[in-house]
Amino acid sequence: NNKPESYKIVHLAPLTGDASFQGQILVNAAKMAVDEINENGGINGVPIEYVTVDETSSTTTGIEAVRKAIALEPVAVIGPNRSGTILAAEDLWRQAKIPFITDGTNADTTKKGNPYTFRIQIPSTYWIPILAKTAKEHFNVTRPAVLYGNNEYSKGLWDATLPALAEYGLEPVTIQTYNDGDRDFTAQLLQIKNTGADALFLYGYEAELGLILRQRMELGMENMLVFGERGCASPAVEELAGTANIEGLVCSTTFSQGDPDPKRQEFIKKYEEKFEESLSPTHINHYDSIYILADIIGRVGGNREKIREELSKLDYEGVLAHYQADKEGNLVHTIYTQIFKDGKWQLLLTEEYPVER
Amino acid sequence: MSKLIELLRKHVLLVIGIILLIAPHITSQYEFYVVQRGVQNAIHVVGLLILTGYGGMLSMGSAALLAVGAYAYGILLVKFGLSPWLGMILATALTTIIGTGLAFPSFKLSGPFLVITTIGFGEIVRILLLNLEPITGGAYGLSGFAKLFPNVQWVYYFMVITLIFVIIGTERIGRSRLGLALKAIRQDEVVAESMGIDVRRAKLVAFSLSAMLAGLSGVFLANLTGYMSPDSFTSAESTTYLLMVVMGGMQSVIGTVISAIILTGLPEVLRFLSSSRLLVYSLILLIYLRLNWVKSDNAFLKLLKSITKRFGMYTSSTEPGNRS
Amino acid sequence: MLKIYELTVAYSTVPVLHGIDLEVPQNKIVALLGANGAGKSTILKSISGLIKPISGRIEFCGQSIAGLRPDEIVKLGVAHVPEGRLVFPGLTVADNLKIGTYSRKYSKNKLKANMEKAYELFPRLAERRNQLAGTMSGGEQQMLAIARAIMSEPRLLMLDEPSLGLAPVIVDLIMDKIKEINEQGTTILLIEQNAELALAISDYAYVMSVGELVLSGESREVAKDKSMLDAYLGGEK
Amino acid sequence: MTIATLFQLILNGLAMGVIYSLPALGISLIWNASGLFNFAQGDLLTLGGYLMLSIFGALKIPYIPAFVTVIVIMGLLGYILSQIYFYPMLEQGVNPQIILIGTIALSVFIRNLILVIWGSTPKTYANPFGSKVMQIGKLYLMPHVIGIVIIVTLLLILLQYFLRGTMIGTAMRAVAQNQTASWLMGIRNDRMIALTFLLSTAIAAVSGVLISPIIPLTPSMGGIIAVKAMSAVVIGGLGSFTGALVGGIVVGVAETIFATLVDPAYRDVFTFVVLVIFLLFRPGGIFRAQISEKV
Amino acid sequence: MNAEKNDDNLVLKAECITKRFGGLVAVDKLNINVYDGQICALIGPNGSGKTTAINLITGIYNVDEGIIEFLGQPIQGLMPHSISWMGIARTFQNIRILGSQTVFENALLGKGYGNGGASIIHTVLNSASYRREVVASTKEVDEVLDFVGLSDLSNEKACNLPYGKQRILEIARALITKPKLLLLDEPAAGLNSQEIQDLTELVKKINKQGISILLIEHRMEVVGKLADWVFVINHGSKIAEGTFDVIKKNPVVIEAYLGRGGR
Ligand SMILES: Nc1ncnc2c1ncn2[C@@H]1O[C@H](COP(=O)(O)OP(=O)(O)OP(=O)(O)O)[C@@H](O)[C@H]1O
Ligand SMILES: Nc1ncnc2c1ncn2[C@@H]1O[C@H](COP(=O)(O)OP(=O)(O)OP(=O)(O)O)[C@@H](O)[C@H]1O
Ligand SMILES: [Mg+2]
Ligand SMILES: [Mg+2]
Repeated sequence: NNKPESYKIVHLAPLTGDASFQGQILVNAAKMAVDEINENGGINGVPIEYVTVDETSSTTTGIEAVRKAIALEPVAVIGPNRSGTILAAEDLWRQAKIPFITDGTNADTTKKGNPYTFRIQIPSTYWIPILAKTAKEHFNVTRPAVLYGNNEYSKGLWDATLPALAEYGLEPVTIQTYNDGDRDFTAQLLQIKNTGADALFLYGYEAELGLILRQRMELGMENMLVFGERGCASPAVEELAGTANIEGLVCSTTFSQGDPDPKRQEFIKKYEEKFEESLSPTHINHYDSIYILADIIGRVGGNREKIREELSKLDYEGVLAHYQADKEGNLVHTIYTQIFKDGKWQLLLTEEYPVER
Repeated sequence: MSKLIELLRKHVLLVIGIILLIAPHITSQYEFYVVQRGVQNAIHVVGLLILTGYGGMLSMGSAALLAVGAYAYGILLVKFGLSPWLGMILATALTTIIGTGLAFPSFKLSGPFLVITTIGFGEIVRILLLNLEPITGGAYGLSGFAKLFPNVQWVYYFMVITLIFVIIGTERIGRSRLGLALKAIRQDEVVAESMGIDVRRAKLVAFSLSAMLAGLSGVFLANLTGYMSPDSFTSAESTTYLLMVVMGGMQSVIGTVISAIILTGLPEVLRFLSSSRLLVYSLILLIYLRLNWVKSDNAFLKLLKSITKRFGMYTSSTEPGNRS
Repeated sequence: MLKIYELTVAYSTVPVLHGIDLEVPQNKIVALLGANGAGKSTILKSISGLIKPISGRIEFCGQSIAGLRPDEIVKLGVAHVPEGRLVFPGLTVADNLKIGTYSRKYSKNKLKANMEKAYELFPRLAERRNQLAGTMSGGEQQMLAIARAIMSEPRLLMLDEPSLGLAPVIVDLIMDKIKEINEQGTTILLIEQNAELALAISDYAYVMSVGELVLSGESREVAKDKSMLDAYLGGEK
Repeated sequence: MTIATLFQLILNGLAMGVIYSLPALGISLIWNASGLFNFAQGDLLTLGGYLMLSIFGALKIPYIPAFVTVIVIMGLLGYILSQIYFYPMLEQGVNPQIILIGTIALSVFIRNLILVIWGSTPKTYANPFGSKVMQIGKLYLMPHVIGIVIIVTLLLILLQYFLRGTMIGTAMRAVAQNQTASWLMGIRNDRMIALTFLLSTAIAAVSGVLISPIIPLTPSMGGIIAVKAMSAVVIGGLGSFTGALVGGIVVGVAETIFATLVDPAYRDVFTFVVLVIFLLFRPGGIFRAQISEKV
Repeated sequence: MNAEKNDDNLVLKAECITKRFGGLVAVDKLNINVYDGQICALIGPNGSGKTTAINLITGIYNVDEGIIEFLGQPIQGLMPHSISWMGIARTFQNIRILGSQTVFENALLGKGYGNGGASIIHTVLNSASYRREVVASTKEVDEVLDFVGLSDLSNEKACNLPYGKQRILEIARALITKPKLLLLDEPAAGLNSQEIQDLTELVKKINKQGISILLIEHRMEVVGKLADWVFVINHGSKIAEGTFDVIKKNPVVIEAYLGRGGR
């Protein structure tokens, strides 16, 4: 009888600046879930009021956005998604006592002991052992090479690489780096070619990944497998490299376009129809975030404290994956490994993340 | 009506002071934060006014100086365990020293050359902040330092009082021999030095004053956000600061303060535009520049000028206005 | 050739010329005298289209030119050596001269011939043809400004204080040259602070005072009117 | 390090350097012909690239007609910009600093316009020079490098001839220096400035079209290149077209060698330090711009 | 004013100064001496190096060779502002005033910056000593403006002044620096005869205050009335010197410079 008029969920995402294309995907995914729920009568008859706030691509202005989000007094917040903003706004959340579900990859985000922080993501370093394992066990790789960008994110992945390879008795034959903004990777690729490597572990951002994959083909290295992290599965990489040039690309992702599961294929179809663009397997998990929140709110109502509590002991079968909360507030989920073969992504294996509760 | 304007004019500082002092009580937490950022930006931009408005030296490195102030404060507190107040003083001093160094290229360069040099300086600082990770925290930034006052409002009041001092001081400098020297340098450096103006010294002082205010403002920024990362100090930010000076009329301290506060708030006001926000924002700036409201005899600036007249130190014994 | 009726001009709102009537007959030299700030340069600027008059008519060879753009007026054969010389500091002397013929679209040979004539007039310019105009001395720039105007062989040549900053020998030279050009068929409107000099070479003279014409006539007659001249131009010794 | 590696490095640097040279030429042109330093050149370049993306990449119009269309659209844009924005400001004698800042504001505007229209996902389209690496002895070279070197050199010769050798070019430079005087020479200042902008945005279009198959299009892509191009212009000598080309190559080669041999993280630091050294010890640049101030 | 000519009396001594621009020798082993209380004139054809000589003396350009001494002290190589502080002031051939500043502010410029005066701290705090300094220099500027006859235009924007007054303003600005030697570069150019007369009076009045003057001028009536001693240069070097009456009869000077007896 004292039902609220709506449940307000604020989505903080970078809508302007360099990261805005990711922001758009984040918003699309969440928006899709919200529309579905509202079309089906909302949460127990109460609609979701979905508000986006531009997190921008800079931290200081991002904080302003966070304050704006808090001022809107939502029941829960999706985002922020840039690790910098998450860390910067730490105290604000604690004070505001609003649960928020982010997508940031930095391992530290959930290590601050803030009970309101949740992350629908797996620490980036966890991908690498899986890649190493796939390389060894699936493809019998013997001479891996490594090429990574000189940035925080890629370096983090590189740090996890040596031990992961060592575990499977592999040792890189050469280690090459490049800088963000580099456009010509001939030198690095040729060095790799000269070592006779049979696989390349490649970490970086979309723009460079695309170029490297393309130049790899141009240099006649089509037989070399490339192992990458989920960024490699982004349609942007495919577009930049050209579809023909990403043959043989293997990557671990949070979602696989090649997953034959009908409910996931259904999701992909709906998404691509709605937004008229190919789905990016990264940054779409907020589709499930909304459903998770809707599910919880349906059970406990709009009380933030109760929502937080429910989130901290989450065990939920979503459309995209199966989610379980660990003790740090990571809503960890299934990991997929896929390969681009014969012009399309094909699922190789799925693996559950080991959850510490 | 004109009487009211006259009254406002006479006590403009008081009016601004009162508005700013009651601001925390009439705004929401979020709006208050924007006001705080406005005041903090104003302190910074008034420094830029001395350099760019008075002295005609365009700097696109001001965000980097802000970064130096903020980071120095944070690092001194986090890594060296200094007290906030000592941290503030040392951070400001350090920024002043580094900013003064920027004056040396200005001895030989002007116009676009100086702009490019300062862009370069800004980039260097940003890259260092990103890469000197053990000290600066790299891309993920620095946090966990104490504030000047435990209470945010107190920090704010302290900023407002600082701003008022800065306004009065800058206004006085503008009217002093230093201010005149800088204006002369802007218009004709040869004349300036021929008339006994130590051009290098004046430039050094201008750079160090503006760096000092940038440093101080950086300390306040650190206090406001409690966190900083290199992405907040790009040359795009410097552009915004430069535009604040330009829209304030390039000559008027009060104008600069008002424009700093308005331009800080404008993107927030435009937030409803979502991703086209910055498009509209830059369009407004373009139109403003095109209409040449900056030129000295527009009505708004005339008002500003008459407002600031009362700080004037050097005025001739002949009263203005008694000739036809 | 040039007739001005009731010319009124203002800078923003301050009127500086109040209904000037002036005539420059074909093939004559007309001198325009007057104290500083009387509005002499303003008349020239109105003729060449740099400022738009509020009212009044300016006729050049029977065609009304008030309100035309400067480039249109220049094409009709009006050349204006402005006060302050206004050479192009970053162009070489040769380029400055070349640009003087912009409105004429001369052939290469014609351009070259005119260039040689200019160099002959001021040998200093020939020595310095590749020097940037901005680094020339004050007087050298004045020579360049005059030469640049002559390059286009104008029908009406308007000179605003051509003797300013020139050595006495060069002043003599220029006055001779003005006469010579005039004899070759160019009409001349000359502003000079040095009244004596101007009256000596001109056929007609006008004397201005604060935006109005106060005296006009044949130069010989005007020169005789010592008291009037003294009153308007300041005590001649 | 072998000699071959060093040569390969130099070659890679050269490839990057000619990319900087393209917008550097545009900046030099505007500087020569209107006295403005255009901070928006990089973003105009980006815009050219995106237009090509839409016309060639999406509408599938053949390469050459698409290229021409982009040049025409961009030239028109330059014309409009000069007519409604820059010429009126120049004519009113607005403080040059304000106009300089105007170009900075314009750059912000274009960047956000692109963001709103095309989004920020990196985009690209096929490289017309083909993408088969060429091997010369032990060295590898992308074919587009040769293409761009040829086009840049052609542009340079054309601009050099146009600005120094023709009456219109001289007139353009004259307008940049004194508008009253140029009116008195019978020059239409408004047209000259429009022509200047038209040409420089057309050059931006050429740069954008040539660069965007190599460097993925993002809204801020041109801005990053422009900072390097500006450094190149200054190192080469502001106002000198040859300087723009050589400056671009110097920057490209120097930073590539530094990044590989020393530390890639500090590559841009190195570039700017080189710039400052140049500015302090040879402010005129390699092809020393003549300094015309006389007291 | 006639001064004794001995080395104690020497205000400015330029010995063998040379300045080259590329291949061009603008000033060529030039010697100039100005004695205390003198008005000297420097004349010569256009482009003979007069302005360049002044630029050398005031430190705008550095001499390539030669010595410049002011009151017995070498000044070559010093920065222009130091030379100004030592007591050499100048005006410019092309008027250079700050158009958007008032007449008063333009004159005040002559107070310089960095040569003593209140510190920033005093300025910002508006201390008593700073206020005293302001009052004193305001008075000083007002006095000089009064002296040159510009006091009623003191609050006018300098660009609104008529040409002749702008020239006077440049002189006022130079006077505020309290010079011992004043260098005037064509002060009469563009003035009408009335204004020239006023200017001549003003220069005499300045000279009477004990300020030596070096004057460049193409108007011979001015040189004739003012100069105690005239240097004639051509192609950067001196071709004659002496009193004007002697100089104007010198055939070399007539040939190179004066033409038809130089009105
Ligand atoms: N751009 C301007 N803006 C406002 N007033 C101006 C402008 N130019 C000239 N004036 C005013 O117009 C009047 C006439 O000026 P003009 O230059 O025509 O005089 P002039 O007779 O040529 O004097 P001079 O002998 O000094 O050259 C003067 O009072 C001057 O102050
Ligand atoms: N910066 C410079 N670069 C090249 N040449 C210069 C420079 N300054 C002066 N000159 C040349 O040096 C010579 C002397 O110039 P200066 O200005 O001293 O002449 P001036 O005697 O003052 O002449 P005027 O009477 O015409 O003013 C001139 O031929 C001039 O072209
Ligand atoms: Mg005049
Ligand atoms: Mg001279």
